[in-house]
Parts: sequence; C-alpha cells; structure tokens
Amino acid sequence: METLAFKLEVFEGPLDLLLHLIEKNKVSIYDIPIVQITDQYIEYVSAMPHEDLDLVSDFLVMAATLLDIKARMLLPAEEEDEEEGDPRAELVERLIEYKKYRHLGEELADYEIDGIKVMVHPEDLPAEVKAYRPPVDIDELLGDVTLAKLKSIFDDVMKRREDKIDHERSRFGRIRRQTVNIGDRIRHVRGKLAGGKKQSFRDLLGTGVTKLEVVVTFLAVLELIKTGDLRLTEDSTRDDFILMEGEHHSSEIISEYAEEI
Amino acid sequence: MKLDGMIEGILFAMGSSVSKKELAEALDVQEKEIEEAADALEARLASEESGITLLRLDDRLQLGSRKECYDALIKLASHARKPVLTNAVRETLAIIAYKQPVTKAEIAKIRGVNSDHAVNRLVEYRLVTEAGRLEAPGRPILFGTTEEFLRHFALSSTDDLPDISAEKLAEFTEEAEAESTEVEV
Amino acid sequence: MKLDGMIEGILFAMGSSVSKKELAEALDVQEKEIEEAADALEARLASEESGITLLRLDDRLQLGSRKECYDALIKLASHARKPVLTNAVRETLAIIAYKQPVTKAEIAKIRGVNSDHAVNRLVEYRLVTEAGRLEAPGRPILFGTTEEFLRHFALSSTDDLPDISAEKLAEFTEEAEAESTEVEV
Repeated sequence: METLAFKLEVFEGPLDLLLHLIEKNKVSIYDIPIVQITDQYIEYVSAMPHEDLDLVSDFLVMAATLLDIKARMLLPAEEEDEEEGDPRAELVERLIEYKKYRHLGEELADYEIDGIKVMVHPEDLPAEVKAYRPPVDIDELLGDVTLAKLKSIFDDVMKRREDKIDHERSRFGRIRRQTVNIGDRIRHVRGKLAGGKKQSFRDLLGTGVTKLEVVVTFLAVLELIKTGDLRLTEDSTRDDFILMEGEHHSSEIISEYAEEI
Repeated sequence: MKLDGMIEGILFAMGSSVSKKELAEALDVQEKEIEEAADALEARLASEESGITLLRLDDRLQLGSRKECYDALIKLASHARKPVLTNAVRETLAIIAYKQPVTKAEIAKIRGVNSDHAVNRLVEYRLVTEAGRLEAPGRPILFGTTEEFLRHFALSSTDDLPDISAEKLAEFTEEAEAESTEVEV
Repeated sequence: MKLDGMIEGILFAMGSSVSKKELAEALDVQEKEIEEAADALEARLASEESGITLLRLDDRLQLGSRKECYDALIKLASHARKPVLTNAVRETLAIIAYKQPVTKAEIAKIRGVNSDHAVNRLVEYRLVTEAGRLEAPGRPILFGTTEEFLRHFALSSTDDLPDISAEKLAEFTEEAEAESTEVEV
C-alpha cells in the first residue's frame, strides 16, 4: 500500500512524523489540513511496532492532540471560544520550533566531520616533572588548624570511640572473645532496612566494632543480595552504596546461617 | 625560547587543555601576553603547514593534529574513534547547545518525545554535563555543553555555533508556504 | 600539506615512537622520503624555536617537548599537586599529637578505619615521624610529631598541648553510657 510506504522509516518522534506528513502532502505548516493529516498520522501510529511502549505513548499523546484540534475545528467558528483563535496555532509553533532544532542538528553534523578528525596528544610529561613533588609549606597546609581546633578534633574522635564502646559488657571486667554469628548479622541488617528504610553501606559497616564483625556484616549483605532480600544502588556523590529491602524479602532467617562462624 | 615556543612545548607535554591563566602563572607573564603569543603560535603553525594546530576552547588552549592527517593516522593506530552521533542524539545536543542550561523536561517538550536516553548518551560521551539545578519544584538537573563538545564540533566557543538567523527562520516558513501554494486544492 | 607536516601530525597524535617503515606505509611513500622529510621537520622545529623537538630513536621517530619548558611545567604540576589536609589526615594528626608515641594499629583502632594512608601523608608532610618501635610482637613502628609541628604551633614541647581535662573525659563516658542504655534492645 503506497500510503504506508513510509512506515518503515524511522522517525525521531511525533513532531518529526508530522513534519514528514506536511512535506509529503505539500501543504502549508500554517494551514494544516487537519482531517487529512490526522488520518494519515493515526494510520502510521496504528501500524507502528508496539514493542517500545514509551515511544508509542509519545506518538499516542500527539494523536490525541490532533483529534482534539480536529474536533475543535469542526465546531461552528462563532462559538464563545473565538478569542482563542486557530486551534492549530500552538501546534504550528511547536512544529516550527522543532524544525529549527532539527535543522541545527543537521548543521552540527558538518562541524562534526571536521571535529572528529582532530586528534589530541596523550599526556607526555618528562620523568623529572612527573616525579616532582612540591615542597610542603606546613603553615599553609595547616591553615586554620589552631591548637584549639586540634584539641577539638581529638575530642571528637575520642567521643566517637566512646560512643561505640558497649558499657554493659565492659562492666563485666574482662571481655570474653566474641563469637560473631552471621545469622545475627543478617537479622541486624534486616532490622536496619525494616519498613522500607534505606541504609548507607559505609555507615552499616561502621557499626562493626571488631574487624571480624565488619567482615561478617559484609558477608551478611552479600547473602541478602543473593537471596533477593536486599537490593543496592550506588550513591556516587558520597562514594557509597544505598541498601534497601529487595523484592523477595522474607522474615525468615536462612537456617543454614544460624550457626556460628 | 620565545613565549609561543614555550606555550607549544607546555601544551604538548600536558596533552590536555590548559587555561590561559595557568599558562600565565607558570610562565610568569600577563594573560595578555599569553593571548598574543597564542595568536603568534597559531599563525606560525598555519603558515609553515605544520601537522599540529592550536585549538581554542573558551579560555583554554590545546594542541591537536590537523584533520588532514586523519586518514594516515587511522591506518597506523586502531584509534578509538570518537562516536559519530545519531540524528536523535544530535538533535538533542542542538537543543542543549542553543538553550543551555536546560532540563530534560524542556528538551522532551521541544522534541515531543522522552529524551532521557539521548541525554544520557551525551553525558556518557562527555559532550554534555550537569550545569546546576533549576530553582523549581523537584529541582530538576540543568544540562549544558562541555569542552569536549567544542572539540568534537571544532568550535572555539558556543558563540561560534551556526546562527539561526531571522532569514533562516523565514526561509523555513516560506518554504512550507511555497509548497502549499503549488498544490493548492 | 607537505610530508614533514603529515609526519609531525601523526607523531603528535600517536604520542609514542613510530618506525619510519610504518610511517612510509601509512603515508604511501618510500622510507627514503620519510628520512628526508624527518630532516626537514627537525630543521624547521629548530629554526623557528618550537617548544617541540624531533627525537630519533634508532629507526623510530617521536616528538618530545624541549628541556627549556621543564621549569614552567614543574610550576604547573606543583600547582596541580598542592597537598590538602583532609579530615582523615587532621584526625590522625590530632591522635598522634595527643597519644604519641603511637602505632598505626592503635590509630586505626581509635578512628575505626585503617589510617595508614593518612599517616603516610603526614610523614610526607614532615608533620609526623618515626619515633622508635613498640616492644611487642612484630615490633611495630611508633609515630610522633616533629619539630616542624612544634614550630608551626609555637610550642616548646608537646607537653604544652591544650589539656584534655579529666572532667571532659568523664563527661564523654557518661554521655556514651546514657546513649547505650537508651538504645537497649
């Protein structure tokens, strides 16, 4: 069928298709024969492969717009919304705006032909420049770090450490060697995420007091990812991961991990 | 060695672009002198048909090979060729270049289609980058072009982008009207 | 463009050395012509005081920057490598100042994270130095502050560091205990 011959062409979007139809029918962009163009547009869209739903929906939105314009144009002109003018006006404006950028994109293609042929040079610093380290000016480096500041930094670090110490246990005097149980850590991680809460991966590992605890917490996270209980996304701004409940989160602890390691 | 030679040697060793300000500090001269020496260097490279050319990227300078060397170069090197953009991506880039800073929503409105994919491609190619946030609900990201954009399209500044003159615009619409009168029904 | 310009552009973009044979093939000329063009290029670069020079390495050619540019390059490089005091480094310095002599392991225990990198930075900045070995398995290195550290803070001895009062420490402990009972599960 001749009218559908263009359906195999790839259009960048509904505006691109509309411009194509306007050019093909040799009609003015300012006086679009809306019935004719709408029919052709809808014919095209209905023949479109429907795999890419996002793309199809953008084409359907335009179809609705065209049908709306068509309906308004069929109404008697002397109705109360006369001051609105031509129902096609906004569409015409959009088409011209789009056509402008489509044209500029094509213009850029010519520049691109030259630009991509220019090659730059890899860094080639002489060895002595590469090996050079500027002498450190301690006064400049320390800048606003006064003695008082240094003290408050120390206080802060020690306070943070104090906060971590488990005073309940330390009352027993000698602290027994801790056994770390992956089941407990899984429960701990789950608790952190319960109810759709989000958790920073760094902060989570930071809750471990001993190295063993950190390692086992890490293993617990891996296990939960494997079972689909946990999902993680990257937080590139903070060089971190964000953990949250996965789709298959269950409240049961995997029994094989209930044993100690 | 004269200043233009020094600039040439420094740009060669650095490989990347260097700002005129940094060059002025490293060479202990005024930025105005760097500007003059850059002109001299550009003229010298052109006059003696050097295979190297001076690129100006806003207020930064960089050396590049001349495009005439390209064919011989790709025979020698399996150079990672710069990506050639598809129409959709280039169209999106044109909108960003001329309207920057601009949000994904504005781009989608002009193109009539969701353009997230095209914008993401451009960010990946480092032709486009985040340029702040719009002070509006949701604080959407604004996008603008990069130095790589200038290099990719052999431009010195976004001011050198091809004009959309009033005439050109009129041409568009006339074209459409002319077509319509021809086939008046 | 003449052959010497083509060679210049190719060597520039390649960065590495390229054999005359490869150049001859890429440019579709005889090796002898490459040889002559290389001579011409070398003479031209020398006569016009270019900051770039042609290096001959057996039968290979390469471009390099001239030695006269090194001082300016070092200025540029030292600007780029200006050290900054990160939080990790500050904290580590505070710990070493108050707890010296102290091992890397102890610092890591106090900060809760491996602090080797921060300690190494401080040694590099000469704010911290080795201060003997701990008489313990593995004889780990002890670190302490340097004379430069004292000089910067105008201290005659580390004994003059502002006191961490006993009250303050007790306060911390109470606070921490209160918090720990609150979060009892």
